[in-house]
Amino acid sequence: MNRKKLLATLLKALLSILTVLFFVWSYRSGYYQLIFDDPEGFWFLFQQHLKMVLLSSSLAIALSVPLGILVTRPKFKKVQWLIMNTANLGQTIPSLAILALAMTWMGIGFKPAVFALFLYSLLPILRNTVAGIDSIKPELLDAARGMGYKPYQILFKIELPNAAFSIFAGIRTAVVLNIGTAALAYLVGGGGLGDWIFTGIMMRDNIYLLSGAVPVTLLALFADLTLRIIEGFVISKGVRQSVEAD
Amino acid sequence: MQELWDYMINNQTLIWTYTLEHMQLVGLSVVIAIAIGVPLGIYLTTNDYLAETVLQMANVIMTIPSIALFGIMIPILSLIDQGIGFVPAVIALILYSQLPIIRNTYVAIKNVDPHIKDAAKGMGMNTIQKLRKVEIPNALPVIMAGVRQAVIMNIGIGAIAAFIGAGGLGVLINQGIARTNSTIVMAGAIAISIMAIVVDMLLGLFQKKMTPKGLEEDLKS
Amino acid sequence: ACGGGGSEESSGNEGSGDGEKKLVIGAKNFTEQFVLSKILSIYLKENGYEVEEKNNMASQVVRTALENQQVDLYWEYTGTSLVTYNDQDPIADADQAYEAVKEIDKKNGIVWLNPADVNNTYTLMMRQDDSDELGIKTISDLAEYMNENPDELLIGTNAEFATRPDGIKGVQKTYGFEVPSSNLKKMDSGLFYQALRDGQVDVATGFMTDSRIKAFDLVTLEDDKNFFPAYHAAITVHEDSLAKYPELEELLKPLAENLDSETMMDLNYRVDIDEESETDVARSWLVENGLIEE
Amino acid sequence: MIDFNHVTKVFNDDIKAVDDISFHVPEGNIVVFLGPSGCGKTTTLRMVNRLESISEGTISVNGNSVNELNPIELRRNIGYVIQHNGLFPNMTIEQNVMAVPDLLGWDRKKKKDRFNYLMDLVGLNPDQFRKRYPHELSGGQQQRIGIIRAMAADPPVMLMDEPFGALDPIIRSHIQNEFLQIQEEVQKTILFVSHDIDEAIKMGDKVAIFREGQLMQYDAPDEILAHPTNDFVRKFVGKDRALKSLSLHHIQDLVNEQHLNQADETNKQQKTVPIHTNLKDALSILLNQEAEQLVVQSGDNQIGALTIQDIENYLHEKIM
Amino acid sequence: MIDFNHVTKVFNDDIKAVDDISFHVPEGNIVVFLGPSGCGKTTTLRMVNRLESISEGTISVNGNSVNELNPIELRRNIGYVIQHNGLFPNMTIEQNVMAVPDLLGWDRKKKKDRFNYLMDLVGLNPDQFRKRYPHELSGGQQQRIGIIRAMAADPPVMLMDEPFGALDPIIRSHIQNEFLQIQEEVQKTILFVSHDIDEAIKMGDKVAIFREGQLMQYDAPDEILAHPTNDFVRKFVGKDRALKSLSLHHIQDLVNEQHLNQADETNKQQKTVPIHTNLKDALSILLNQEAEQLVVQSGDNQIGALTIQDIENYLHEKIM
Ligand SMILES: Nc1ncnc2c1ncn2[C@@H]1O[C@H](COP(=O)(O)OP(=O)(O)OP(=O)(O)O)[C@@H](O)[C@H]1O
Ligand SMILES: Nc1ncnc2c1ncn2[C@@H]1O[C@H](COP(=O)(O)OP(=O)(O)OP(=O)(O)O)[C@@H](O)[C@H]1O
Ligand SMILES: C[N+](C)(C)CC(=O)O
Ligand SMILES: [Mg+2]
Ligand SMILES: [Mg+2]
Repeated sequence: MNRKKLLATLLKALLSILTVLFFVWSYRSGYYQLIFDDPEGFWFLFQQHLKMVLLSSSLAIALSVPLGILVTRPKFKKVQWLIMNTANLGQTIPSLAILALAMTWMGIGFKPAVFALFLYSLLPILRNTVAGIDSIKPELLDAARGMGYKPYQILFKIELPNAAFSIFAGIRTAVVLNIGTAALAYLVGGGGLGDWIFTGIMMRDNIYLLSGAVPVTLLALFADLTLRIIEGFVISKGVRQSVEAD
Repeated sequence: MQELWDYMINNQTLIWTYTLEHMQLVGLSVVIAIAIGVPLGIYLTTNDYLAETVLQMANVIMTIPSIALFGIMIPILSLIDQGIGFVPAVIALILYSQLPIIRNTYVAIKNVDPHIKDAAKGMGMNTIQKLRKVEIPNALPVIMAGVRQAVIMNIGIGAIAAFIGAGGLGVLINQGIARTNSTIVMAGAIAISIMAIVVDMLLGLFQKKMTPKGLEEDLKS
Repeated sequence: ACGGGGSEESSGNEGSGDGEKKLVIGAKNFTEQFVLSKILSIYLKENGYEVEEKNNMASQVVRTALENQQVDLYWEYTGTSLVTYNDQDPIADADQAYEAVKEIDKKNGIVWLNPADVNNTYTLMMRQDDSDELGIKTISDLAEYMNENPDELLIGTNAEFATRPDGIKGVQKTYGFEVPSSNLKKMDSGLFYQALRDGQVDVATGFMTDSRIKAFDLVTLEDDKNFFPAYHAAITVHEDSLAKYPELEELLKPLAENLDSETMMDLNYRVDIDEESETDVARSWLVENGLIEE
Repeated sequence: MIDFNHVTKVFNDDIKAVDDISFHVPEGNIVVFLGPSGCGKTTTLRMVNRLESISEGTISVNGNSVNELNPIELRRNIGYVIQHNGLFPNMTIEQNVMAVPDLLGWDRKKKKDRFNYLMDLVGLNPDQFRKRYPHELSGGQQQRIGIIRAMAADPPVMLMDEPFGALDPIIRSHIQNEFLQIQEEVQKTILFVSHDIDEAIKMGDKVAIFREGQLMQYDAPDEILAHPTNDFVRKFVGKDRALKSLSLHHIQDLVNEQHLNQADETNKQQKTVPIHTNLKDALSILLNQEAEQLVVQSGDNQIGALTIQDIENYLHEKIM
Repeated sequence: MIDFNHVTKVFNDDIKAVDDISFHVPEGNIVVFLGPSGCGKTTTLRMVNRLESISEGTISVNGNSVNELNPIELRRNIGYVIQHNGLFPNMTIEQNVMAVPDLLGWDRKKKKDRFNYLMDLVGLNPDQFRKRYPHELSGGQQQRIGIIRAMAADPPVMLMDEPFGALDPIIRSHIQNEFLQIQEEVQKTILFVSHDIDEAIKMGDKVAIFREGQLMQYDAPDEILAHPTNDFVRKFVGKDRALKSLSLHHIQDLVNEQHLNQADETNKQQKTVPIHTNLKDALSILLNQEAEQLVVQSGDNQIGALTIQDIENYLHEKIM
């Protein structure tokens, strides 16, 4: 029992040390120098990145959650099959390809990048919304109906709160993916921190590389963490689960 | 559409070469990822503390944007002269595969009905027999689902590996972008998507074949 | 090199008793490089080599791959190596530049084969009407205009040009102007021709032999202070690979001999504008020049 | 209170789940629907609050046909308890219990008082459980919450579909007793589905026995035990129906009907029992060799001695 | 056969799940562990095949302390049936049943014969079920498979933890009977966990009643019903223990002890019953008003008439 705990603690310690070592090494090597040398440049790219992510994610949430709700209504059960399969198929198209296609269609710049990110975020949210609502035990809905809940009350008081965990997981996945994919926006002239990452790769310049890659990674981790914290407030304690497999 | 078709016909060999490169990349990394992730996932079921740590770690890796991970690995792997190309790409894909594979293995084995495990132990199976005859077969559908998820994800991320010189179908997309030629972009996107869909289907069939008949009921639900 | 990624495998054919000759060819990530590497690979294959192609790399990336033998040979430009890899001052004269870089790279274990008369230098481009309207014909004109209207013109470029010493920084220093970072639109190499044509940027980096300059009716600004060095194309080989296949030097000579800027632009045109596949273009050029059989 | 009038339910045009059923449920009664799986108990129940539509016939509550009432209104006035309790996992215990009052727009104070009252009724500490979530409660506790949730807005009618089905026998019997006590107090009209004959006898003022959608017998439990109308019912209630029916009668009932002998003071094999002891227990005690005769006590008076013979006579004359 | 010698089990240094228990299980007996939830029944059972370690004391099987045996060997020689049957969903019925023989490396022919024999034993067609999977069987069928799986390698000892817990009362009683018949034939030594007093009485040669880890009473069922050693046992077996004990005796037993009157031929309220009818059923029939006396039939002979008075006498003289 205690040996197992020890092993876990050791691993945690090792990982923390490695992480610290990485940061010390990269910092000492001056790999973040660019951020200090060109703070405006950094801020400019960072803002671009954030704008892309926020805009595309909010649009995606605003579209896919209602759509998910719609297709789980009994009337649309048949459409649901179609939409979910299309969504699953869409999920196989790599983010890079969506970005490229958006560019050939909309030209270069911010717009195609946001559009591609938006498209790419739709699917996880839609899928999780549908799965979350569908997995609610039918007897709960039966109980609610039997107690005189009106359909919209069932939706807002029973279905959404109980599916919230799943929906939020979808949003988290989408936002995190989004932050990573936004780093590709450089390719189509969309800007963002991908600019420095690609410069770093192309010039084999670790300063550009890490000054771009590390902030993007931290941004993703931070977004994930923030959303988890928000989740803690928004989602009822009664429906939170620990480990989920899908 | 006609243009696209013509392009694909005219460049069959090229597309095929890139496809093979792509499959090599994804295939090798997934095989290695399974070899690491499944035993690790199984081991973790015996140590919950470690499981928590490892799953958290895998979770963190998943949040690292792929191009950033490629980027971070370049200076590190450059220390052994392997900063670009196949090696960093494979390592990144292995890392990304760990979460779905470890998590699904762990959860699947954990979720095997405790009564069944108890019965196996009570009839005198040793740990290995219990794993081989009872736990793994019953966990297989979920483990395979994790592998499938990893493969599909890696096919997508593999496209980005083209930027660190790992080749693959990402080159086609990148060339399409560079030439603002939607035909080439589409050819690349379609080739990757078809690959993902076909691989997904094959893995689905494989999963079905590997699933013990007695579990088919569960699979449907 | 692809399969195992090890440098031994890529260049190492020692001990292969069947006498198979293997080479890994690298290429950068723009059309001309795809065409050139195709020419090289088809030609080598016809001459009995087994060839593996690794393309789509940035300059610095493919160069590093050559240095640590993940790649055996690829087409490079004299100025690029001189200025970017070796931190030398630009040399405008083609022959001098070639001799200089050949000498310097020898120390790096890299051999320059005979150069082609293809000078793919960087340039700055504008739309014809803008150029006329604003009266900008040379980079000096541009510098002057930029100094007067710092926030007006959007400049399209790629990550490389934005960072290389022979890129935008050097231009700014030489000509004495400053582009605010918000006006510098960076994008994938090759996108900027279309971006410029479509008015999404006002000035863009160009590669002189790129066919789209002509096709899109773009104006190249004169490098009146001779900032850009000569960028003559030549095959660079790792010395170990050449030691293994010393015949390469002679074998590959005709390739460079038969190429010039005009031809190169034409080949690029066929790929980028006529949308022929680079394989077809390369093969037909080799056939036309009698370097391979039909 | 509730009237079923030639009620029929056909699913998908061919499955006759309920077949021409008519009966009357008096106010304040518990009527248990009993029968094998698939015989139509649940369907019959769910037609009352219109969770299923009625194919033919009418059901009326308080003289009003349910088909003419607004279904939402109707449901808010009928408590509904389903098997596995169906508590909402996202809501706290208090929110669950107060779900219907919430819909009805009760004010905070009224809701709180009601919650406290109901929790007391089932012996749970309101403050201790108020903020907990269903998954933090044991099965028996969840079941209690399910029941008081249905009672929250004090509906005159309650529908309960195997409310105790998921519980183990000991807890089950405990909750049954508790529920009967509550019912003494609240006097609801209750339709109660069960497939357990013992539960039906214990809980029901009347029992409706179903078979393949048809109503076989509708009677008070002792009537059903004493006079099963047909072989199906006879088999369903079991061989020991006489013993079962004894548990429905008390010594008081027997005393009302027949004269007891004086207690034989010399007999040492005797025991004193109160007059409200039920006859099954009395018989058991007699058989247990704890006594050859039972001295029956009513208040402070000994009113006579009870023997097995007396019980047998009573059973044969009055019950069966 | 199995000896418990001052056995104690402590979990996590402070929960005493089993507290200094000693008793002897004779070969060929069924011993039922009975008691409320959490009293230590399962823990006691699982120490026998070392699924739980023994904190103090010893358990020996056939004179050998289990702690000195290899646990894998030990388990293969002890059949183990758990609640919910624990069939392996990934294996066919045949693979499930032959799991232990498989581990023991039996050859194909021997396994097949054994499978056929065991399936016949529980009245299932071997060929029809061989290739099916557990989920394709009904609950009762699954339970049967669970039992013969434990018997597969013909272990002398079997441990059964609430093997019929999940079944509904009717199927349950059916399988109990079937199992008793099988036991007649195979004569295993069986430890059987139950929390149902009726099941314990029916199945057990002996019953061990537990309370909070302690053994309250260990006796034959009728002894326990007749002479509960303390109030806990008395309460646990219930008020109607006399009625229960009647089910353990047959008219035959009564006839062996006391003389029956001749049947009164003129009485029309009579019914003929076979001599192996148990006394509880006999009493029920009498109480059901189906007859005032029962004519007892043995083979072709009527050997007399049985009345409630006879049963009462027998109960008081011989049982209680
Ligand atoms: N929605 C439905 N569609 C079709 N048939 C149905 C539906 N609901 C119930 N039935 C059928 O109607 C019959 C009666 O079902 P019902 O649920 O009322 O039985 P029950 O007596 O409650 O059984 P149980 O004790 O198993 O709950 C069954 O044959 C059932 O299959
Ligand atoms: N692994 C364990 N760790 C800690 N305590 C345990 C463990 N297993 C059982 N216990 C405790 O030991 C006591 C006896 O448990 P056991 O399972 O033997 O009871 P039981 O009589 O079988 O109950 P039931 O009828 O509910 O199955 C209980 O208090 C239980 O909580
Ligand atoms: C050929 N240029 C100099 C334009 C770019 C290069 O070095 O790749
Ligand atoms: Mg029902
Ligand atoms: Mg137990």
